[in-house]
Order: sequence, then structure tokens, then C-alpha cells
Amino acid sequence: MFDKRILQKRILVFLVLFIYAIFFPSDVFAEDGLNAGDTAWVLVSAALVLFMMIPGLAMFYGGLVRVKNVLSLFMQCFAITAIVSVVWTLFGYSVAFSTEGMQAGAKGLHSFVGGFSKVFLWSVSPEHLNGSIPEVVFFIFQMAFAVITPGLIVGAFAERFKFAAVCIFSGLWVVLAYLPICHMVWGGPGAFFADMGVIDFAGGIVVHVTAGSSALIAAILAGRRRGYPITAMPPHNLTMTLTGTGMLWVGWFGFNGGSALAANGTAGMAVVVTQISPCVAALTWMAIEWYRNGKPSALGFATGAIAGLAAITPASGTVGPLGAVAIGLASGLFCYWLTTSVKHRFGYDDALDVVGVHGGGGVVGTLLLSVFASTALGGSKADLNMVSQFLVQTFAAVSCAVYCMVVTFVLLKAIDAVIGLRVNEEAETVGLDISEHEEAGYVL
Amino acid sequence: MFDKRILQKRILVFLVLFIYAIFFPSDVFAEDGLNAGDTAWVLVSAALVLFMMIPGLAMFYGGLVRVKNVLSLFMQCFAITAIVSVVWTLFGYSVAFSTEGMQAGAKGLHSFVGGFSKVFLWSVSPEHLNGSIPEVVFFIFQMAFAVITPGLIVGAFAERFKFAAVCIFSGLWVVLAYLPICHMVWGGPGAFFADMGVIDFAGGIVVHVTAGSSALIAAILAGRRRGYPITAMPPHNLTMTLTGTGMLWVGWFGFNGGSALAANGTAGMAVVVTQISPCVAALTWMAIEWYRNGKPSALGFATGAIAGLAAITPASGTVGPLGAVAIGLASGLFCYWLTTSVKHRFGYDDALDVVGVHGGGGVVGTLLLSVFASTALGGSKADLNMVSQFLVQTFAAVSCAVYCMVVTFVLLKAIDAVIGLRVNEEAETVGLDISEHEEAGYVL
Amino acid sequence: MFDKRILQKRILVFLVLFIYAIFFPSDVFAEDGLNAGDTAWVLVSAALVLFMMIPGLAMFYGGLVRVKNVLSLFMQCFAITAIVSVVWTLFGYSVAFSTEGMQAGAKGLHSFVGGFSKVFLWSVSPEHLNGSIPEVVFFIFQMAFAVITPGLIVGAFAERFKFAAVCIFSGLWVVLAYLPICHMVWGGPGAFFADMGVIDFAGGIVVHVTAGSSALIAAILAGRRRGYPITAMPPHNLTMTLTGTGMLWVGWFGFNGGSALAANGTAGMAVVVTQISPCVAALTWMAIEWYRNGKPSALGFATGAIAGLAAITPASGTVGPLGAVAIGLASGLFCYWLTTSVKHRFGYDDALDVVGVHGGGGVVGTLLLSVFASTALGGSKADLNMVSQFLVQTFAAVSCAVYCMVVTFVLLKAIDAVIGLRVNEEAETVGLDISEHEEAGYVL
Amino acid sequence: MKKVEAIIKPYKLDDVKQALTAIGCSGMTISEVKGFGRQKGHKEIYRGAEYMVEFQPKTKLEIVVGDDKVEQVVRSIQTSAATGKIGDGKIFILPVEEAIRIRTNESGEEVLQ
Amino acid sequence: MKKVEAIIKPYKLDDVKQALTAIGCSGMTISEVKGFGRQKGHKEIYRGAEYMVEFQPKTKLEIVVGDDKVEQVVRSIQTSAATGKIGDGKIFILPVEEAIRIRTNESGEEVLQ
Amino acid sequence: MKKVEAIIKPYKLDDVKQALTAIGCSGMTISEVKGFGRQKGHKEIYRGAEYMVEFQPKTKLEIVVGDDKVEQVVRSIQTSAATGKIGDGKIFILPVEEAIRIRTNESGEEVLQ
Ligand SMILES: Nc1ncnc2c1ncn2[C@@H]1O[C@H](COP(=O)(O)OP(=O)(O)O)[C@@H](O)[C@H]1O
Ligand SMILES: Nc1ncnc2c1ncn2[C@@H]1O[C@H](COP(=O)(O)OP(=O)(O)O)[C@@H](O)[C@H]1O
Ligand SMILES: Nc1ncnc2c1ncn2[C@@H]1O[C@H](COP(=O)(O)OP(=O)(O)O)[C@@H](O)[C@H]1O
Repeated sequence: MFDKRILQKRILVFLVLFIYAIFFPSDVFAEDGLNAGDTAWVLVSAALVLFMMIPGLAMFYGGLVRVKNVLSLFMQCFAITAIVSVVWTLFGYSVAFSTEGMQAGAKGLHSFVGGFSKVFLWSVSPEHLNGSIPEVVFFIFQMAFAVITPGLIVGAFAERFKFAAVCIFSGLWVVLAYLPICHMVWGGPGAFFADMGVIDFAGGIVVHVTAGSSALIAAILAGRRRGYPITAMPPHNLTMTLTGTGMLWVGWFGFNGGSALAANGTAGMAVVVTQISPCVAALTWMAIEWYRNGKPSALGFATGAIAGLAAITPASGTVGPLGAVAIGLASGLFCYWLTTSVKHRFGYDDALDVVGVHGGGGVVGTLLLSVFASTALGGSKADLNMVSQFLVQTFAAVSCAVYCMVVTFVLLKAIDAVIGLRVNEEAETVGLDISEHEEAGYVL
Repeated sequence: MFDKRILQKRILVFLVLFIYAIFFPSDVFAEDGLNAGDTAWVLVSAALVLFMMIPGLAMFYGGLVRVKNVLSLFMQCFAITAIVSVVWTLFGYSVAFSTEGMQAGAKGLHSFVGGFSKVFLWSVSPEHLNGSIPEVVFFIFQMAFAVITPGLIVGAFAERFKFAAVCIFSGLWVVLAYLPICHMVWGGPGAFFADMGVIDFAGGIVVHVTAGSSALIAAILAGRRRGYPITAMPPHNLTMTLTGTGMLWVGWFGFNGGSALAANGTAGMAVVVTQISPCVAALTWMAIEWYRNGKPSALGFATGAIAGLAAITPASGTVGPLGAVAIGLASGLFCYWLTTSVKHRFGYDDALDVVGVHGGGGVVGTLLLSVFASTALGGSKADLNMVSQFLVQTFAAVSCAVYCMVVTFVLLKAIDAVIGLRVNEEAETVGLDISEHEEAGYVL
Repeated sequence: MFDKRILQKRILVFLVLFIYAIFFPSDVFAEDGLNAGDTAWVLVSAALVLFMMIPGLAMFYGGLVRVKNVLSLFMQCFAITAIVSVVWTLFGYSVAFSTEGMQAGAKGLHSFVGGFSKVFLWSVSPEHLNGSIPEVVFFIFQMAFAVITPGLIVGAFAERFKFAAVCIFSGLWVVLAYLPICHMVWGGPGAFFADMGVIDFAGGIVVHVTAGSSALIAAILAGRRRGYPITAMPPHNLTMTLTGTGMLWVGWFGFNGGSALAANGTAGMAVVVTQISPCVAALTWMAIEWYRNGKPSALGFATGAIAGLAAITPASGTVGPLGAVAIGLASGLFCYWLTTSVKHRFGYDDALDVVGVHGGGGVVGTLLLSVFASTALGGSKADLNMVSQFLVQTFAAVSCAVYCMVVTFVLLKAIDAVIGLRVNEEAETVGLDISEHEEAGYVL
Repeated sequence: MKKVEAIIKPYKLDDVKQALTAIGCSGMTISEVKGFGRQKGHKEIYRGAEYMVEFQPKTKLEIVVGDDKVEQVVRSIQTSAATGKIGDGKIFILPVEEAIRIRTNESGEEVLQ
Repeated sequence: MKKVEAIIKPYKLDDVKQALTAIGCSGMTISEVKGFGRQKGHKEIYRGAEYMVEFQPKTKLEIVVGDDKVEQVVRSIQTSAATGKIGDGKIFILPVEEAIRIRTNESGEEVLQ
Repeated sequence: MKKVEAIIKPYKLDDVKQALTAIGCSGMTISEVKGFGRQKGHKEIYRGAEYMVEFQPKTKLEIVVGDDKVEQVVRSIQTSAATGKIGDGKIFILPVEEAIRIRTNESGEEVLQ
């Protein structure tokens, strides 16, 4: 069957390779080298998360406001993307992820914030690896998270804030609130919450609890929109909101799946639960509405789905299908209650329900994973102590929420004092599109 | 050139690796292990196929209906996504893909439906592989197919069905029609059609023939929309439909390319033909319209493209560019004739042309591949017997169509008897958005 | 720790593999073989670039025109996609990328155009590789570039051209302008500009300079829209334009990142700079508008972002963050000046600013990379001679621009003589949607 | 001359238009309006916030006709637009002093044909 | 009978509607219009091209009422729609000769209730 | 006072507005309407289903003016809106009994300036 020359050639090739392997073993065995498959997946995930922001979140939010404010929401999402990306490049990434001076178990400044060793990607060449992927790929993936978090908050003060105030607030909020919390949770050994054993796979605390808690303060300080809650302020374009929901949903596969930083079974299971949870949450919301209002609404379905997605975020990567069902159910119930009941009772005007949906969802997932991450319940943690994990998770969520509230309060008070937070009555009546940007969304 | 210590170190490393390789050869040689590149591609493909459903199909269909029904289409697509995902997780995947009790060539119950060994992903850990990818990744990829198939059908009874009826029908249809056909075609050795040698790479039969044939019965049982065909019912937002077309088109790269379950040349060629076929079909449609109506329409172009995409679906993975051109041309001609002539002659109100476009396209591709899959015509099947393959393909397509028609007929009759299929006249006049969901698509 | 039988089994497995490796070393060591990770990334990138065209560019452009012309823009983008894909398959790919008869340094016919060896993918089986990816994957990725380039040009003559003229022009322009320039720049050793050392990573010259220069001639020959510049022609749907901007932005990750043809650090850094440049450019544009008009507009932001994306295109893959900041800044300033000042001064009606944004951006990036590609400035070229590189880049950009202008001039004059370029006055007044396609964008 | 203004249900427009062309009335202008009257609106709920939509979509027809044709036109609309349900709408008759055709500068009743 | 036509600022519609229902005026028809008058428009700039939007969005109310109620209706609109700023709008009163309810074919003032 | 109602082709609006402001007529209200008349519509075809669009998009201008200015206004619209092609539209003149400015509660012809 074998031609002799071919055999000889093959043996030769093998010997050459063998000797080559002696001198450059990492090229051949690549045990810690670049994995192109993992890199491809995280690159795509970065694109998906950016897609969640522009145009996903812009559409989701833009469709919910009145027609005179739609461009203001788009503009805010786009501007935040640009501002935070620049901050992230300049020093944000370094402050969040530099590991200099850190040591597992040791407390110190760098347990709370990273250093400046990676400022402006100084010292990070394209060849540097983070695990099996280039560090620049990790950089861009994490950038997308830093971008979307303040983006979520704008829903709370939609339809009334000055654009300048939004820009300044978002930039500073990322620096003062997001970067340290990101570092404390995801900074690796030596980081405050990481050392404590906090589990937050893709950002239940880092993204959703921070955004939700800040949104609460922002909604309160912003004050109500003129006419709220007497005047009806129905969404001007629910098809846009639903389109945005679809984009967020699909993008979330990258958000959670990409957080495995590899294309493997963990990523796969993360994606699976990222599908199950929003489905269960949305069906839960739909069932409640059907029962209470006689008719299920598309907006209710979409809201439930986003709640389920927010809730599964910290838990994806550790829980299995059972956990996803439980978290989906719990977030559907809890977030429904928050948005339709609690908000109205307390009377703050969280215009697009950031608190109820993202804050509520983030909390549900962060806490419930302490139970469902256990292998006994289909999760991946073999020796999980549910009680202590629950306490750790609660502590982390609460302390991050409180910290974010304080930062948000101080920032907004300061901005209000200097340039003012809200547009004047006339501008609000005319709408932010004309008054802040001199443009109209539609000229049909 | 080589520092001596480096050489020594390398030899040491090599020896360690060598010994490591003796004890854990699969880690090093990974001949049947996880391939991160394949996993990345199939994960992305799963996201792309979900993207086809939400928001792709929702927009494609939503733009085609009158403004008073746009949300109902979105809501149906979203609700079907959730319902089918839950069914798939609970037992659908197992019934479709469990291979227990199957044996190539042996007929038995499990030639038609799978068993319950994988119910609720019981027994499927993130580490389990399906070929070179984690089984959970295969699970989510196939879930997206199960979601979109009943989604296609809603186009047939758009603008008149009760939302509750749509939900119940879709859930049961997946269980009774989709799961067994999926199993018979794609269930692997021992499955009924698989053993027969049926070729259906990405779902010409499993997705498009099933959806198209069920849609025909649904359209007939649904009855015509009030006013049809006298009253004009022009699409309310063709920009939405065209945007959806673009999303479906791009998503189809994952639909067909992902069906290779690997990132390789087969996937690449599948994507290539998935581009060629819709281009040819769309240009064919455009040419006919230009010739017959004096002007080519954007909707015609889009319809042709979707027909070409549906048609290439079963054939991608086996045919080459020549087959793609032929299938594109044939589907353009055939589906044009079905939607503009046959439908009007028979008078059934297949509102969004599911029969003409998906049914027609699926049939064209399923049959023509028996010729163009041959290596002689640029395909990948070296010893294809065109005649016998054609007979096998025809048998499979026809028997699946008949089976789906029967299931659909029985299901719809039963639902009609219990809760009724159609909304009442007033609700239909007012529109489903208000009457079924108490919402309006646009408040401009 | 080790069961003896397992040890024995492993040694056996290892020996089998060892012997296998002697006979099929490329299977095991795969040093030049298919890389599934790279393949996955380039496949996804192809999908992303197609997504930029349909629906990305269609939405970006469609939102900018008046409501009566929105479908015409969509239709043109879709039809160009189909026409160019067919041309590319038939012979375009071969003329652009066939390397037959080429030799580094040798001038000849094939320094300017490729041969016909790969016509209709003749001779290219799914197994053929291009580097580490299947050649068919390279084929489809490059097809998407050929599709989008003429797509960009339609913005120049929007709202007034006959659809037939657009189809004919685009098809011929790709053949006569795009294919040779693509070959000369990207054709590999022996290609005219490649041999000269021109750097154009992802198409600053091949895509943006060619489109921009052709657009200038097209805008001039097209003549002004009726009423321009007296009558206001505000964008009819800025939410559509902004959504398209988001899609273009995200798709550009594939455009530039995919051009690495691998999922590695180069791709990662290309994506990073593809994020930084548009952010800086958009903020620059926003700052200028804020300063000059008192208010920043969403359209201005989006325009700046696209300018920054066009500008980074040739430079991604060689420049680092510093270069990205510089190129973003320069393109923001330069393109602002072109679109708001130069265009009005010269009075040509480049309806959607193809010249100012794509032409201008492409030039900025093509020239500035000669400086910022240097490792001294964070780039990846160690021994870059900035001056000579600058001259080479300038020469290539200018000569390509001139060539494209000539081709465009001749083509449009010829088409005008035969079928006429513009619709008549009534058709233009009524709008192209009705007059050319008998359809309306919205029936709300 | 009189102007007949009719507020009707939108989906009845086709019927009304046919009835009018049948009696030789070949010119009219229509617009989308919203009506408030006895017909109850519907409730919409957005995330728990109820919102009463009291205004119904209606179509307004304006037809200027010669005095002699008014009755016929009114009757024809009345018949073709009626469904017998609340919300069918109203017809108002207003005096018109003059009508001019822009194209030809003609004026008087001949303009209305 | 008279037709009261009022051009008002859109965001005042709710107030006006409430004022009108308060005085027992239970039928009206509204439409979106654009107004040109003393109120200055605003400038929009698209990529350097300035564009003056002189037409303001306004809401037009049409209410047909019996002669005796005209004054009350006008007063009620006037009060509820006024903000004191330029652009508050106008009220016009036109004669109406007849009103017919399509549903019942009744005519005369009783139709307006 | 009279109300001048003109139905014109939408793309003529700018010209008409300029002509009107030129003669010192500084207030008007416009709305989008659809017209049916001699001007033929166009056919749209959606997947083989033909559909006649008989209603043309038109713009309706409403200008209330003092009796003495009516003729001037009509002439000015007539001239600026005419293209000589079928479908140029119509002008109707209706009597108006009173006009009130909401902001100031003034009434009478002075309101129209
Ligand atoms: N006094 C009125 N002035 C103007 N329009 C009216 C008046 N009353 C009713 N309408 C219009 O007629 C429509 C139908 O009136 P409604 O009272 O709901 O039912 P019906 O005409 O069957 O009694 C309303 O939606 C409104 O547009
Ligand atoms: N002569 C007129 N005929 C018809 N509508 C008018 C006339 N004058 C003003 N309007 C309408 O009234 C609105 C308000 O008028 P404007 O002059 O801006 O303010 P004000 O009513 O406070 O004096 C205008 O936008 C226009 O719609
Ligand atoms: N009798 C009428 N009553 C109300 N509007 C009319 C009448 N006749 C024509 N119109 C309006 O005038 C427009 C132009 O009329 P048409 O007959 O098409 O052309 P022309 O005015 O040039 O004769 C129509 O589209 C319609 O809006």
C-alpha cells in the first residue's frame, strides 16, 4: 500500500519535525500557546457585545421613548461607546486588569484598583497572550463590557437629561465606579472580591447590579419627567424595541459565552443557559400578564426576556439547565413585581426600568447561583458550600450597590451644581432631539 | 546561535512533554478531542440562526403585514422561540437526537423517534463531545433550527389567528411533526430516512418542506383574511422586510455553514453556495418582474433571495457553484410561479407566501441536489447514482410533506374545536396588535 | 496513582499514534494545514462584511434620503450584492486573485490583472487551502469586499439615477476598476503595487479610495438633484441611519480583523484600532459641531465614526493604538472639512457624502500609516522608511484614484448615451420608489 | 356649493369611495383623523402603566359638491359607511362660496366635475 | 350649528379635551397639522447643510356644536390651551348647515350629543 | 373673514408658501391629505397581487383671511401652485364667522396678522 519513497520521505519529515520540536517545543505542542479557535470565539464575542450596545441597546431604549426623544437615546448610546472606549484605552483597562503588585490573599491598594502598567496598551504587544488568546482580544472584549454598563444606566434618566451631563457622568462613572468594581471582582488572585470567592461569570454584579443601583439614584435625583405619571408616555415604536430585544438576546450569547474566554464546553453550556433563562422568564412574564390583564403584551415578553438574560449573566458558566429554569422563573416574577408594583409605589420615574429589569435581574442571578452552581443541581461546582457562598454573594452585591449609589449621588450632585442635569421645561416639551441635537428622528 | 542553557531547557521540556504524552496522549494529540475552531464556528452559527428568528424573521414578516398587525408577528416569533426552546430542553432534543437503541439498517421504534436518554440534558455534561464540538453546542445549534421551523409557518395564517392558538399549535407541531422528522433524517445510522441515504444537509426537508406543507394546510383551514383578495393589503413597511431579508441572508451562512459542524472546506463551500444561489434566484425574479411588469420591485428581489436560500439549504455541503446556479435559477422560476400564479388560481390565502417560497424552495433544492451533488457537476459525491438518489429524495420529501399535512390538519381542527382558531371580525378589523396584545406598533 | 492497565493502554495508544505520525505526519503536526480557528474567524468575518452591505449600508444610506427614495437605496444595495457576487464567481475572483504567471519583481500583464485559472472556482476544491484556511473561505470573504465597494458609490448619485443604469454601472465598474486594482494591491508577489511595497491591510485604497474617487466623478456627471441646494432634503429616518451605523461599525471588526486571515494577535490588534479610530473621529466631529453649531448632532457623530472606520481600514494590522488615535483625529477633521465646506464650495451634489467620508477617510489612513506603522510609534513595522513609504502610498492612492475616475467617466458617459443616467423630472419628483419600483417604503 | 365632511371608520373607506363614484362623484379629499365620541376607546398597558386610548382612528372625507347633489352624496355616504355600531361617524354640511381649479383657473361648479 | 376649529399646541391636547368634556362636550375630531405663523421655527443642520423648519407641529380640533354652546366651547378651549407664549394658536368659527349621524341617520343638533 | 382651503401638490408647498408670505400673508395651517380626482393613480404590485393606488398624496393649506384679501390670496396660490398638469388641485372658499387668538383672547380680523 505504501510507496517506499513516500515512506522514506515521511520518516524524514518526522525526524525533521522531531528535531524541530526539541528546539521549539512550544510551536509543536503549544500547550500554553495561542489557540486560534478560542481567539476566534472571543473576537466574535467582542463584536456581539458591541452589537448589543450599537445598535441593540440604542434600539431597545430608543423605541421605548416618545418620538421626540428617540435620537437622544441613540446619541447617548453612541457617545458613551466612544467616550468609554477612549477612557478604556487610555488607562481604564490597566486600572481594571493590571495585576501588578497583586498576590492571592494579600490585601492592599491593588486589591481594589489595578496599577498603571498597561496604560494605553503600553507594554501589550499583539503577541502577548492572556491564557490562550491574545491580550488585545481580551482587551477589546472587556472594553465592550465597560461600554455597555453605563449605557444601561441612561434608561433611568431618559427624556430629560442634558446631553453634556450624560457624557460627563458616564465618563466619570466608569472611572470611579466601574473600574474598581471590575477590578475587585475580575482582577484575579489578590483582588478583593475574587479572593473572597465571589462568583460572577459574566457580570451580574459588575454590570447589572452596578447599573441598576446607580440607575435608582439617578432616577431619583433626575426627578420625574413632566407629566409623569399622569400623562401617558407610551413607547413610540415597539417594533424598534423588539428588534433591539432580538439583538440584545443574540448578542448575549457573546456576552456570556465569550466570558469563558475559550470555545469549549463551558462556553457552550453558558450559551445554553443564556437561551433557557430568558425563555422561561419571558414566558413567566407573559403568563402573569395574560392572567392579570387578560392579554399578554409584546413589551412584557421582551421585558421578561431581558430580565432573564440579566439574571443568568453571573450564573452562566456555573449553573446547568435546572439553574437556568429556576433563575429564569425567579427573575420573571421578581422583576415583574419591581417594575409594575414597587416603582409605582415609591414613585420614582425610572423611565425605562433599569432598576427593575437590570438591577433586579442581576441580584436574582447573583444570589441564586450560590445554590444552583452546585453539581448536585446540575451546576459545575463540585464542593460548593451553598450557605457561605450565598453570604459572600450577598455581601459583594450589596457592597457594590451601595458603593455605586454613593458614587452616582456625588457625581450627579456635582454635575448638577456645575452645569445642571436637566434641560428646561420648554426643551423637555419640544423633545431632546430638537432641543439638544437639532434633528428629528423621522421626516415621513 | 543557541545558548546552551536554552537548549538544555528545551530538551527537558520536550522530555517532560514526551512522558506526559505517554500518560495523556489525548491531550497532546487530541485526534478525537475538542476542536476549539469548530466549536467557535458552530457557536457563532447557533447565534446566527437565532438571529434569523429574532429579529430576522420577525422583521421580514412584520414588515409585510398591515400596520395594525405588526406586533402580532413579532410576538408570535418571540413566543415561539421561548416555547420551542423550553420543549427542546425538556425532551425535544432527546426525542430528536438520542441514539439509544439505534443500529444502522435496523428498523424499529427508534428509527422514527429518539428515546428519552437525554431528557433535560440529563447525562450531557459540558465535557461531552459530539464529533469535535461539545454536545451542548450541538444542542443549542439544533435548538435554533427547531425554533425557526414553526416560526416560518406563522406567515401562512398571519393577520387572523388567535395568539393562544398560535402558541398551542406551534408547541404541539414541534413535538408531533418536527421532532420525528428531524430524527428520521438527521438521527444518524438507524434513522429511517438516514438509512435510506437521504441527503438533507441543512434542512430542505426538515425545515422548509415541513414548514411549507404545514403552511398550506394552515392557510386553507385558517380561511382567507377579511377582504382578501379584493382589498389591497400592501406591506406596511418594506424597509423592515428588506432589513429582515438581509438578516436572514447573513444568518443563513450560519444555518448552512454551521451544519458542517466544523470550520473547514465543507463549511466554506456551503457558505459559498449559500451566497450564489440567492443571488441567482433574486436576479431571476427581478428579470421576470422587469419583463412582465416593466419594473423590478424590491419585494420581488427579496422574495427571490429567500427562495434561493431555502432551495440551497439541503444542497449546501454537497453541491458546488454549478449546482448553486442551477438551484438558484430553478427556485427563482418555480417559486415565482407558485406565489404569483398558483396561489391566486387556487385561492388559498397564504398571507406571506410560506408555501410558495419555503415549500417551493425546499422542494427544488431537495430534488435537484440528486443531480448536482455529483462530482461530475462540481459536487462532492463521487459515486452518486442520480436516479436512485432522486427517487429517495422525492420519497422523503413527499412522505414528510404528507405527514406534516396530516399532523397540521388534526392539530388545527382540534384547537379550533376547543378554543377557536380565528379572532372575531371586530378584532380582525381593529388589528391583532390591539385586540390580542393591547399595544400599538407605532405612536409617531 | 495509575492503574497498570491504563498505563499499558496509554503506552499502546501512544505507540499507535507514533507510528501513525510517521506515515501521516501532517495529520498530527499539521504545521501548514487547515486551522479551524482561523477558518471560523474568516467565515464569520465574511458574514460580517456581507452584513455591512445588507442590511448595514442599505439602512445607513436609506435613512439619509427622502422617504420617497428609501426603497431605491435598499434595492440598489441588494441588486449590487447579487450582480457582483455572480461576476465574482464567474471570473472576478480569478482576475483578482489568480497568481498564475506571476513572479515577485517581474512586470507583465499579470502584474495588473490575474489570469483565468480560477474561473467559476474551476480547480478550487473545498480542500484547497490559502494559508491556513480553505481557499473557498478566502473566496467568500473577498467577495464581500467586491460587493460593498460599488455599494458605497451609490450614495453619490442617490435619489436620481435609473435603476438600470445603477445595475449596469456597478457590474462593469467592478470588472474594469475594482478587479485590476484589487489584483495590483492584494495579488501577492508580482502584483504591481504589492511589489512596490504598498501597505493596504483591509482596503483603504482598494475599497475607499476607489469608491470615493469614482463617487466624485459620478456625482458631477449625475448632476444635482432637483432643488439642490435650495430645497432642504433632510434625512427621512435618522434612526435607520444610526442603526445602519452600528451595523457597519460592528461589521467592520470582520472587515479589518478578518483581513488578518487568521484569529491571532494581528487580528486582535486590527480590531482594537478599528474601535479606537472611529471613537476618536466621532468625538472630534462632535466637538467641532458643538463648538460651531452649539449642538452636536447624531448624524454628525455617525458620519465621524464612519470616517474614522474608513481611515483605519488600510492601517489596521500595522498601526497600534497611537496610530489609531492619530488617524481617528485626522480623519475627523479632514472629512468634516470635506463634507461641510469643500463640497458646498465646489457645488457638486455628492448626495450622501461618499467623497468626503470614504474618499477622505481612505486617503487619510493610507497616508498616515506610513508614519504610524513604525514600531517606534506603536506599529508593527520594525524597519519602516517613513518617507519612502509615504511616497509609495501616495503614488498608489493617486494613481488608483485617477484610474477609477477615468473608468467611471467613460462608463457613465457610455451608459448615458445608450439608456440615459437620470430619471425624468416627474419620476424624480414622485420619487424613485414609485417610479422605478412601483412600491412605497411605508404604508403606516 | 356645499362641503360635505364625513367622519367614517377607516376600513369603510373603500366602500364609501365606490358608492360615491357610482353616483358620479369623482373628486374628494381624505385625511386621517382621530375621533372622540361615544365609542369607547381601549386600554393599553405598558409595563404596568395603564393608558386609556380614547381617540379612535377615523377617516375624514371632504367633498365639495353642487347644491343639487348634496342630498344624493349624503345618502350615498350614509348607506355605505353604516355598520350600525357606535362610532360609525358623522356627516357635516358646510357652505362653500367659491371653488377654483388651480390648473385652469376655472371657477364655479364646473370645477367639481 | 357651528364648527369650532382650534389650532393648538399638541401637548395641550389632554388639557383641552378634559376642559371640553367637563362642560359636556362629548364629541370631537382631531388631526395633526403643521402651522406657520409668528412663532419662529428652528434650524436643523445636516452635515453642514442648514435647513429652516418653519412649520410647527400643531393639533387641530374640530367640534361641531349647537349655536347656543359655541361661546362656552370657545371659552373653554381658550382657557385650557393658553400658555401665554407665541404659537398658542387660533380658534375659528364656521357655519354648519346640517349634521347627520351615520349609524342612525338622525340629523340636526341632537346628533352632536 | 373667509377660509381659503387649497389642495395642492406636496412638492409645490415651498413655492406657495413663499408666494403667500410675499403678499404679507403670514399665517397658515397645512396638513397631509390624500386626493382622489381626475389624476390617475398608479399601480403597485406585491408578489403578483396588483393594487391600484388611486389616492394621491396632496397637501392641504388652510388660510383664514379678511374678506378684502381673499382674492389676492387665491390668485397668489393659483399662480404658484399651477404646473398645468392634471392634479394641480383646487381652491375652496368658505365663510368664517369669527377668529380668536388663544394667547391673547383677541378676536376679529386683527387675529389673522
Ligand atoms: N360634535 C362633534 N364634532 C366633531 N366631530 C364629532 C362630533 N361628535 C362626534 N364626532 C366624530 O364622530 C365620530 C363618531 O362619533 P361617536 O359618538 O363615537 O359615534 P356615533 O357617530 O356612532 O354616534 C367621533 O369619533 C368623532 O370623530
Ligand atoms: N391666518 C391663519 N389661517 C390659518 N391658520 C393660522 C393663521 N394664522 C395662524 N394660524 C395657525 O395658528 C398657529 C399659531 O399662530 P402664531 O402666529 O404662531 O401664534 P399666535 O397664535 O400665538 O399668534 C399657526 O402655527 C398656524 O397653524
Ligand atoms: N369635489 C371635490 N371635493 C374635494 N376635493 C376635491 C374635489 N375634486 C378634487 N378634489 C381634490 O383636488 C385634487 C386634484 O383634483 P384632480 O381632479 O385630480 O385634478 P385637477 O384639480 O387638476 O382637475 C384631488 O386629488 C382632490 O384632493
